[in-house]
Amino acid sequence: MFEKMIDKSMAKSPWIFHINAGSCNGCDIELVSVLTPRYDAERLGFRLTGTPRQADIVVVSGPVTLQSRDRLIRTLEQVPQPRVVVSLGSCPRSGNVFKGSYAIDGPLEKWTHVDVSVAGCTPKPEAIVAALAQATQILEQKRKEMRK
Amino acid sequence: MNILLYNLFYLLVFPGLLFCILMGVLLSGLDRILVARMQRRVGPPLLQNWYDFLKCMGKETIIPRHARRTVYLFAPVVGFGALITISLFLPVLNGKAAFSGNSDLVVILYLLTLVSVCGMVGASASGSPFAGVGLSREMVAMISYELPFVLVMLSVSLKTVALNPMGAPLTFSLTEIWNYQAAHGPLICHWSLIPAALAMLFVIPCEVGMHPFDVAEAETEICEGMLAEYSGKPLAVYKLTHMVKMYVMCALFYVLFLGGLSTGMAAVDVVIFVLVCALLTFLTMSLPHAVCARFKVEQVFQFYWTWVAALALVSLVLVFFGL
Amino acid sequence: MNTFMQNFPILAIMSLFLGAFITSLVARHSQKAGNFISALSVTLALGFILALFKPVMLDGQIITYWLGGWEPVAGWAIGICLEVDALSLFFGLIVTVAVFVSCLYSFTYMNHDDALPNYYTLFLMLSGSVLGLVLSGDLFNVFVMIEIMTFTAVALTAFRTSYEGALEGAFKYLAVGSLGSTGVLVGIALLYSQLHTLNLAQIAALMPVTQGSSVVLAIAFGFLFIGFGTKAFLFPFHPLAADAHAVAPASISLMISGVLTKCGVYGIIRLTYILFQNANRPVVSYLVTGFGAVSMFVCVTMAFNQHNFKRLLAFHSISQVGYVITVVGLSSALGLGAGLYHAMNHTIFKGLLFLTAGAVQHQTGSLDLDRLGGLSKRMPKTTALFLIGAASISGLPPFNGFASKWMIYQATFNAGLLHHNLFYLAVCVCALLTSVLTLASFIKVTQSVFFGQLPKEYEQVEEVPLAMRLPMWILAVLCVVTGLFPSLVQTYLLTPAVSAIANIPAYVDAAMGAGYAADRSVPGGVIASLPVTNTWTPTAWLALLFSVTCAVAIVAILGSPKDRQHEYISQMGEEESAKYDSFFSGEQAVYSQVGGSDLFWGFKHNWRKYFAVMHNWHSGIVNDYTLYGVAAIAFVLLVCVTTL
Amino acid sequence: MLPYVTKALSNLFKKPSTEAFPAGEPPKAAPHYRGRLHYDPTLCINCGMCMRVCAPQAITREIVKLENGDQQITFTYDMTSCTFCNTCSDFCSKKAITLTEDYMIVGTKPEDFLVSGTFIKKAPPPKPKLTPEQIAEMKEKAEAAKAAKAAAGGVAPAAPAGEKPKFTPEQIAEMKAAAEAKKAAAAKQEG
Repeated sequence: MFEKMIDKSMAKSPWIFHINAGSCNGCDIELVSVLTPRYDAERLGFRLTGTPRQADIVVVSGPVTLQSRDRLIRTLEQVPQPRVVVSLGSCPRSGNVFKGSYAIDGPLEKWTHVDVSVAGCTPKPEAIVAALAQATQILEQKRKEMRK
Repeated sequence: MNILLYNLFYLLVFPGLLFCILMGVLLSGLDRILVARMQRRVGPPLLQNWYDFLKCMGKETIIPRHARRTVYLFAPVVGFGALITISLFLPVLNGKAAFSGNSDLVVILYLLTLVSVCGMVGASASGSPFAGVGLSREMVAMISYELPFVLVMLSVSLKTVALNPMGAPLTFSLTEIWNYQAAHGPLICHWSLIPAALAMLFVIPCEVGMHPFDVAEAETEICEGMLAEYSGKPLAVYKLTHMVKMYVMCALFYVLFLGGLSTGMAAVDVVIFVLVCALLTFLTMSLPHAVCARFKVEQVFQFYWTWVAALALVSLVLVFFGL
Repeated sequence: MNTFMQNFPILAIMSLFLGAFITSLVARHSQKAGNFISALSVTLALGFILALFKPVMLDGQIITYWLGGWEPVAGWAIGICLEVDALSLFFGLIVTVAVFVSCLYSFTYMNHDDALPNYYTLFLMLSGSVLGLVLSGDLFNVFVMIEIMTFTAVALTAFRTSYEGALEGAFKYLAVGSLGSTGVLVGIALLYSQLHTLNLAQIAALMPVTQGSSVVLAIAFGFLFIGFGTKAFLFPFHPLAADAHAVAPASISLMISGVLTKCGVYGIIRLTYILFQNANRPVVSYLVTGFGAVSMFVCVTMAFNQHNFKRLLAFHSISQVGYVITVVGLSSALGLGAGLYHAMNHTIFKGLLFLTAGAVQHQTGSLDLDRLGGLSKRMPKTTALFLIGAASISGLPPFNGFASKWMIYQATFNAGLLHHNLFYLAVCVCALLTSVLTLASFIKVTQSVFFGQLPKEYEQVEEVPLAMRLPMWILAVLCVVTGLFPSLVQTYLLTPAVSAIANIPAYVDAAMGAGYAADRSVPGGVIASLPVTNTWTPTAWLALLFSVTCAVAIVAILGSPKDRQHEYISQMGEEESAKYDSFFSGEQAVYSQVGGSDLFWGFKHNWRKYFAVMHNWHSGIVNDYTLYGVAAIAFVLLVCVTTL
Repeated sequence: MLPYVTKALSNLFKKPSTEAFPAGEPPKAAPHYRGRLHYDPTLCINCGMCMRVCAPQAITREIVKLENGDQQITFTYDMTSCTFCNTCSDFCSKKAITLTEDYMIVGTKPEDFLVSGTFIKKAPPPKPKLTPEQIAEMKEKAEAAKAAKAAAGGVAPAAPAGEKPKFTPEQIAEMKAAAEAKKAAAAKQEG
């Protein structure tokens, strides 16, 4: 019963850790605006944490630059299971306008499995909320798989 | 046998473990909703913190390379145990505490310290540099609120003892304080203690580590500070400790300044108690959270050692001169 | 009276002194034999003192021994006397236990040093002199013992001459310490000129307590007070202790902080409660309490600034002695009980802490808080011991520091209440604050020495051998036991000691013959006698704490089914995965090392002016320190002459 | 401090200003919002201009030759690569590309982010085959036309390839005069 309760609350309290892998700050600002009164992701239980150890959902923004690559990989490894990786904006999936630059070592798919993506440059907060909501479903599923 | 059962009941149900957790979850949920409403948000569901706790229980617990396993895992648990023990000393219902002695206040003071110290030792054992910064801030915050807290404590004891002289041995007893209030009305109605009550209201959020004073757990500056390396079950216990601490501090204020009230019906008393706790949560935690930005650690220290300590000192001096 | 028992005090002292001489003869040829002799003599001393426990503590006897059988004739005591009442025995117990532990520890701890025969000789002489001091019934003997104690302590401080500052520390101790010794000598001379006797009991009997005292006696009191205060390293003398502790071997630091300072405390109690019987006069009370409170607070703030493990402990040592002196000055049974209790606890936990510091130094060769770190990985048992000691000194329940500190708060609060005095209330606040500050600086040590990250150079450090851990465990167990059963301590140690202080006629009669006190109408005592009730009972809620902790532990750790636990708690295995690195914003683990010795800048920033003053004040120049000492003597004399 | 407190307290009794989104339909985007791209293959003429102007190179074109000679042309627009700058739409002469107001571009697979359209470019109708007589006839006709032209123009017959045309001295003098006049006019303008 306890385990079932945990399963259910997995989707109800997803904590987000945000990694900026060389983003232009546009997506980062939109992610913060998700927590503002207008969009209020906290009513779904979202919370921004400051450390990967407490995160359930890792949100990555930015094309993966050479400078940030190692740090990104290291930080992603430090997130406990079950975890979901969300790519925010166009950059992490493709490199966007930075595609082909010598300073880019993307896309994010090369380094980790991306569960949910939200495209846009930058995405609208509603789209981010929708993506995060989708991520919570995946989180719950992963937890159930982990239990089996 | 009966005594054992009673003790187990005290320990596990009321006013111990279950009641504490229930109140902690409710109050912290209420706090989050109230803050959200003051910011014109909808806010999370009332049981959000309970979900958080459960979720953390289900996560993987990573023990970092630099951590000392035993201390890392057991420090939060010991801290939580100490917190539950405090609740057993609080005579929240009819002046009867599950366990009472002649030194309640000092014991409570030190148990609260123990709770914080367990957090700090755990953070220290996790080996993270952020945790190191966090624990240093927590310690400075503790030094900050300790002075006003001690002054409040002394003025309350002085007030309750001063009017029945030669009852001296029971100076720091909460039961005594309750009985005094039952006879003379709640202490908050005595004007000489109003500054102390105000000071205590300021002490509560810092003791709990609520928003404007949560220098130790600043998410954005120092990556959750003391909890930087914590994940999974120990983190869940820390979160639970945080919730229960809100309840314990509210209940402590209730006992110190609003005690002695009793309608004779236990159920009504409990309802009144819960309502008072909710009000205190709103006043001391939600309102500053919604209104203030986080202080710097020097500012916290300055604020508590000047304004709040001055308030408490005024009370102490007034009480000392028999007012 | 049991005549056989009467020989035990002198046997205890002589076993130590004889041991010293035999060791110096034997150890030149065989160090093992020397060690054996030292161990034998400290064990014998401990045995003799323990044997006195029953008659003195339980039956309330006072044992006197006249050297050479020179008993008092016609009401005048000329011979040298040992007089063991419960107070003396209380301190005797503290001393012998500390000596025993220190000696055990030395065997392994000192094995890298040369000139060991000298070490054990000096060590045993130090022990013997301290024991002689607390058991002595004769004021001049007290002075002789103080001198032996000071000089052996100085020699032992400088024992490791290779350390930077060893000779300097020893020289400071010698110079300023002799100021205190001189004070005692002058005080004794003045006292002798007035009362024509050196026997403690007779002085107590002849002291004109009720009919106003002379100026000379007031000056004598002032000199004696400051002399004993120097031995306890009270406020203006505290830099000495810091310098001495930082360079002395850890076993000697234990002796200096646990035993030598207790001599000062013992002297002040004897002085104010029995010899001059003026502890209940407000001036003396303010003087003693004031000095105690200032030492308590100044030293704890000074400890914030230290970067050396043992220097930090040294400042705390004086801070804790400040607690003891503070409550001793309250002249109440509760205060005295609290003071004695804390004195005992201080020896136990501070001894433990010094020994752990010594263990760290022994294994790593460093005491620098900036360089050490993460030793809990390599020395887990020492860490556990240190945590017990740190929790005790910070007054965390359920260890012994809490029990005695609780009594201290109670005593100061009650004093403020009964005398309706704001000063005592301020002292109470000060004591509570000091406790928090103590905690803060031990958090700092915990973080910067034992937790945090292990520097590369200490990766091969090993745990100290069992022979060094055993003495530490003895003290750690004492920490827990005296904390868990304060009522037993109360009944068997504190109450007898306090009632011995409260009953001066008995003390006088034991030495001078029955009826001597009554003839000279010696007053009963400065404090209302007994009992020192009002202990707190920790066992009940300790059981609660324990059960709650167990319950939560079960929920937390075993909440998930057992067979899948490894999936939930993951610990580093063989693989070098970044998963188990500290999170440092994604940087590599090697960059995440942060020094911890300056942890509390938030606090220190606000107090920067105070710390600047203190920094200038502790100049490290022996002339300055002597000047402070002289100023303190002048101040005390002024107070004594004008008001007593 | 006080204004903040009063504001917070008054907010307590107001309705939250949060939109209901995850519960109901997503709200409409602002006018002229540039969201998911819409491509209408029926309008496209395969000019490739959009590909040329796309900075992040989000557009790919795939041309498959069918058996009947037609080309099946597929334009694929990758939304995870797009910066939504609207340049492709601006440059599209046939207005085949428009950026819609649909901003909900969320998915778990790469396919969720692709917008593509396919059209078939018809090959031109096959030319009829000529008989040798017809060719000869056409040649004759062309030559006849040339001759007629030369006779009408009175111009010297075209010089053989590779040689410069020869001008008469009068023609050269005329051209020189014209060039000088041009120069003088330019100098006047500058002056």
